[in-house]
Amino acid sequence: MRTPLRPLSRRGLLTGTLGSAALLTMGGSLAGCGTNGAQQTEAGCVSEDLSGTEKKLAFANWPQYMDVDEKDESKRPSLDEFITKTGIQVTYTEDINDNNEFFGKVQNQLAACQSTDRDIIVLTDWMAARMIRLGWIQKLDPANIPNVQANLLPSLLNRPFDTENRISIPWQSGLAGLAYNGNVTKELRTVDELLTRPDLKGKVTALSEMRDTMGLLLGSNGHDPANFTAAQFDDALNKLKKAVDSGQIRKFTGNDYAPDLAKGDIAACIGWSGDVIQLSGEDEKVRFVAPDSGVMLYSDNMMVPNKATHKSNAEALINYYYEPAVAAKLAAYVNYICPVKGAQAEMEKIDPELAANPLIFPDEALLSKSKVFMALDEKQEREYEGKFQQVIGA
Amino acid sequence: MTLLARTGSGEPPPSAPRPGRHRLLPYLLLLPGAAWLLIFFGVPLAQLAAASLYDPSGSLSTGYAMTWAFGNYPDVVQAYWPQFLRSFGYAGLALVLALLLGYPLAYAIAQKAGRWKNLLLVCVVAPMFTSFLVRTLAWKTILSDNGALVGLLRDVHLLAPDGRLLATPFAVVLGLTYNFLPFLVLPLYASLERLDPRLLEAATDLYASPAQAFRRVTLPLSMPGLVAGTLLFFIPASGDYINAELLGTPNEYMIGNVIDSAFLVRLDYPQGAALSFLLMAAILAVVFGYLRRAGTEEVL
Amino acid sequence: MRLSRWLADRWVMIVALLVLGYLALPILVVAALSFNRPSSRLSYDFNEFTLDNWRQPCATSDMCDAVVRSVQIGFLATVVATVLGTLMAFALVRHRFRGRSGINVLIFLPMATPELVMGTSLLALFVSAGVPQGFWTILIAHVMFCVSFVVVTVKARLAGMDRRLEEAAMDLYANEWQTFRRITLPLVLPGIVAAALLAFSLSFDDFIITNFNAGTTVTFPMYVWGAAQRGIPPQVNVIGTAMFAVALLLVGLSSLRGRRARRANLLAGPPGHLRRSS
Amino acid sequence: MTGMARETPAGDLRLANLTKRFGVFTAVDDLSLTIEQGSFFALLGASGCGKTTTLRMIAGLEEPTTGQVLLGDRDIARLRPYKRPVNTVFQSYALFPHLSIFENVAFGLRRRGIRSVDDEVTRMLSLVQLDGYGNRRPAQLSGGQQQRVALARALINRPQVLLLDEPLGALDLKLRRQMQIELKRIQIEVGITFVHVTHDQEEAMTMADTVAVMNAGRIEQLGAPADIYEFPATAFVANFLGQSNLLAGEATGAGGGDVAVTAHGTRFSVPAGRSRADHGPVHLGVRPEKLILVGSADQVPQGHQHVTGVVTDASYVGVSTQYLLRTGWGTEVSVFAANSGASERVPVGSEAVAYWDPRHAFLLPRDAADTDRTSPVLDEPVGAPS
Repeated sequence: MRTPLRPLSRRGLLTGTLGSAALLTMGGSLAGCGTNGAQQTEAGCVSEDLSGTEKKLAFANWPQYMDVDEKDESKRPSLDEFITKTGIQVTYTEDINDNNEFFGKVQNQLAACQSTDRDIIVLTDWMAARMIRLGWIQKLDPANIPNVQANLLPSLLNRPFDTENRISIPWQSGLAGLAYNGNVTKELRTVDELLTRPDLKGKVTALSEMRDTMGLLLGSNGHDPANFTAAQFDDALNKLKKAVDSGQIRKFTGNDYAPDLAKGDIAACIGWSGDVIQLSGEDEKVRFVAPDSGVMLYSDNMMVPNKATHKSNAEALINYYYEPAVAAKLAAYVNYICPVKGAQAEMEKIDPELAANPLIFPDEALLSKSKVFMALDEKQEREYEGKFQQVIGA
Repeated sequence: MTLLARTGSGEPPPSAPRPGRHRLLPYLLLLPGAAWLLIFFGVPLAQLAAASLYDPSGSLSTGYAMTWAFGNYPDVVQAYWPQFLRSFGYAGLALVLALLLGYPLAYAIAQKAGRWKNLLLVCVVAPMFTSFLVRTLAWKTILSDNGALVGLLRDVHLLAPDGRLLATPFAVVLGLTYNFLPFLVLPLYASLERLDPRLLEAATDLYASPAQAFRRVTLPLSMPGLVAGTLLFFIPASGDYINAELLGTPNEYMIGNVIDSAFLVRLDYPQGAALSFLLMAAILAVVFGYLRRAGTEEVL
Repeated sequence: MRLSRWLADRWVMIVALLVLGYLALPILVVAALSFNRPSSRLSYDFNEFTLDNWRQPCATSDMCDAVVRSVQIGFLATVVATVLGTLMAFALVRHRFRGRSGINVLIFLPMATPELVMGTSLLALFVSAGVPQGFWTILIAHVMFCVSFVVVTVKARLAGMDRRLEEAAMDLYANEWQTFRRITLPLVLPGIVAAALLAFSLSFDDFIITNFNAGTTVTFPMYVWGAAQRGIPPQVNVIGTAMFAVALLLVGLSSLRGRRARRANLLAGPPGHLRRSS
Repeated sequence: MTGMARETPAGDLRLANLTKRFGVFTAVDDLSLTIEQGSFFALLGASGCGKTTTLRMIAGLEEPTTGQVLLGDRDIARLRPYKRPVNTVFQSYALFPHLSIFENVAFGLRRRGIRSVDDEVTRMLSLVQLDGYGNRRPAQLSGGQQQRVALARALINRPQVLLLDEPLGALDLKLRRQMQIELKRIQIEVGITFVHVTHDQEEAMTMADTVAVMNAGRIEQLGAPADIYEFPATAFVANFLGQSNLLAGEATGAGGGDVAVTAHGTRFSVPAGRSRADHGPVHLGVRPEKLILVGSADQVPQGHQHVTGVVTDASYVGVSTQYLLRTGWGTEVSVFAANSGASERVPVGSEAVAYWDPRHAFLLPRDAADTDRTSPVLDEPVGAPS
């Protein structure tokens, strides 16, 4: 064997590693003073609004969360109409796949009071609450969003993290409840059934969103997800842990449970109403269940982050999507709960069947069952999230 | 030995670099690449090293103070040793599988394929051009509970009627094996290709059975490729989390999943950083130990 | 008896073909699904044969933009990483110098570092330096993680090269530059091409590091990841299949073209080989 | 290519106090020699003796630790290889695998900026009898053909010195002979200085005008092949170049034109002109083919000297029969008897006497610890008449 050189020998690796360790220590000592807090204040991080001169808007949203033309999937009718109407050029990107992941992407900029290059971002309640708490979100001018003030569903008004309804405006809402595939299992009514029924063993998934999964479990224990104690949380968590350890729960998922549910690889799950409605459209044996112990109501909210330079343009868009006719058009495509009053009437004109669907326009009975998860402060969030993550395996 | 080789007429030595003339040249050649790695890999890593010693009670909104909290390390070991063990266990298991599959493949391509050699080699490389995610999602389809494969296995009673492949340790190990197999095969192939088949004939001539010929001749001669391939397989496999996430259940989660969650979900940066460094240290330790056992000085 | 003899002679080849089948299986599924008209957005089951996806691969908004962007980034990252990595490989194989083991570790470590760690820590660097994320930060990151693999691949080829050929060239009145241009480069080229292919596939396929440093830019793997959350459009399978076919074609062509050269290269040592990690 | 007067002969190649060290190892030790312009010079030695290193220093592929390489009056020791009017035929040929035969041969001309190379290359290919092979690749040629390409590639540049580094080593016997003759022919035709490095003594003797035998970085002996063979300077040379029977003895002084030697209790004498020592420990050397085997001491002619022993081995090798004769003191002496039909074959086990003419013997100084040396019978009797 000819070895004309020793590219990297064991000894070389060792000395090199020690050398690099020394280098790292040096580099580390440069960063040795720690980091500053990420907290921003309105006074400390002032954003400029260039909407007057720039007819532009960067809108970051989740995939498939915007209506598209059935014939030409590159067209987005409601958004195109806004562009035509206002002359504001909208750059629409579908780059939010996960609240945590997106937070990871933008947190460094926002903590340093730098631009994220996005004027509107759409995030779920708890993440919205966290960002608002950190002072990373701009306040909107109520005068510029009259439709919101007029048409926002009453159950979504004055939520604890945005008491004035001028920081985070719901884009779509949804319910987290139970779902099952009637082709492979019999009817499912309660959370306890999901977690214990032997025929479902290994065919159950739950959501990796702590608030949705834990909210349903708290409810099933008779506790209020909107107001619970640490002990109650631990109770619910123990229940979950048992189901994980016994192999009842196969997986914790994001949206990716939907294809598996449709196929029957999983028989039942904790899932979101919007997905399940879509699946029901294909196969009516796939059903969404709102257990009597309660369902979790959540919203994905439009927000204008700090240093976004087109706040007025953003307000124009938000206001536009709170026109009932526009909201109906959007809801007809995405099938989540429409947060806009009066959209149901508009929907009658588009698709009466959808207008009658309580999972898009929930009735009083369903709304009375729905809960919003308790607002957590940073310490609680970290504690509960840490415990939850430990149970779900990471 | 090397001195003899230098002057032996059989093996003219490479000409020694001329002192003076080229003293600066290697540094000039290295400069752009090394600077790139130092700035965009070394510096961030140094910052991360610092972060692993931050006060664990800090938080995002208040910031983290540097308290040289070496205790972060034992803390994460205590909390996550099962995932560490699992990572190396699965990666090791996948490695064994990959060796069983990859060695014959590399050997066949190198020694038996004749004019089909290039085509077969392309077949090993080409899957890497299709997105990692697309391929792993395809495995989900293949292993699905209602898929043909599971149906077949149930019919021949290799699986219980309610047995499954997806969301089991089997699926995770299979996914790891699949995704990193080319990294093992390619260096191994390069080594085996240089193997002179006459050596095997000589061995059989000297009363070695095929198995002995393999053990005494083929295996030792393919050692450099085997070592390189093993490392290139094992290192990324033990840090992987996508396979566990897509093909496993929480009970199969590996240390990569924990790091992922520490950084993205729990926002516990000191822990995340400490875990990352432990993982790297563990990998380096495994590499050292392995090299010692393999008795080779060459790494890559 | 005869069968067992036949098996004994060919079992290695048979096992190899089975393993190749294992490697190809998911690609076959992807290819099949690219001809599928799914029953719904959320279903991956084969429903109905159609050519629509191939006729209109870009029907899904943004996907093709993402593919084009990924190809651009892949191309640029490949060029830069290949140049930097090749230079480093030359320095490491051809020169003795102080600090060698440090450089080796600098090259080795990125391959041993979890991608997530590289992604987050690099992002922190960009942010603290005030660099806006996007196309260029992705490019920087891709070059960073590709360089090591280029170095390793080119090094293998270079180490296997017969130095006497270069001496012969020098003996025949070629100065250093001419020797490099006429002898060294053509002989190392297969290794460099292999490294470039590897770099491209690494760059094109990267999701984790890219995701952190992308800003609002979306690459193809990011698109797939996002789409996977809400139902993958069948066109994704078209792109996956097409990439596979292109790779097959590209490598096939180059091996056809290189067949003559490869025969000639027998004297020059073993062909370069690929090494990769993700 | 400034300063390279290729057409005018530069003069003799002189190595002056050339030394090359690799770390603590000295490969070439204070070597000085002169190679006449236009001569065929062979550097002979075993593997590792420093001959290749010497060649590489002349070519410019290795820089001397100290010393000079002079071509005429010019010291070229520190010139880059491509600035020297010196070309090399490498042991491995080092043909460029990615270039055609034509381009391989044209390589040097092109590097020197010569545009029209076609005629020259064609002429050169025909000189080495490879007409029509221009479009092939090196790997498509046989070993002998590759060797000739390597030769053509170097010769086409009309170097002042052509270095040959064991160029025939890889060839089979027949081809080697053929190439030896061809090389010699070409050398006479082009008239440039050839420096040939080899470990094959026969090759060196067949081809070279002058042979230098190298050992451990030094030259042991230098001269015309016949001179060296007939009267080696050291025991090493005596055994490296052909075979010798060396009997350990004590020289007891010169007298009457002869040196008297006592070995194993027997007195011998060697002409003073063939003695390199006349006192102290010596080796008395006789080449096996100079020994004649007879049945008894009576048959030893007047004025010849002899040893007695038992034949332990007889190998018939065609042109000759090689005997081993175990002497009374246990040493085996090698004897080659030409199969001319003039003498009868001696059976193994019989007693016999080997005699020689003292004028064919030679006397070499010996380390006191050294004992008898007899080369083993080789498969290929080098030095035997063929």
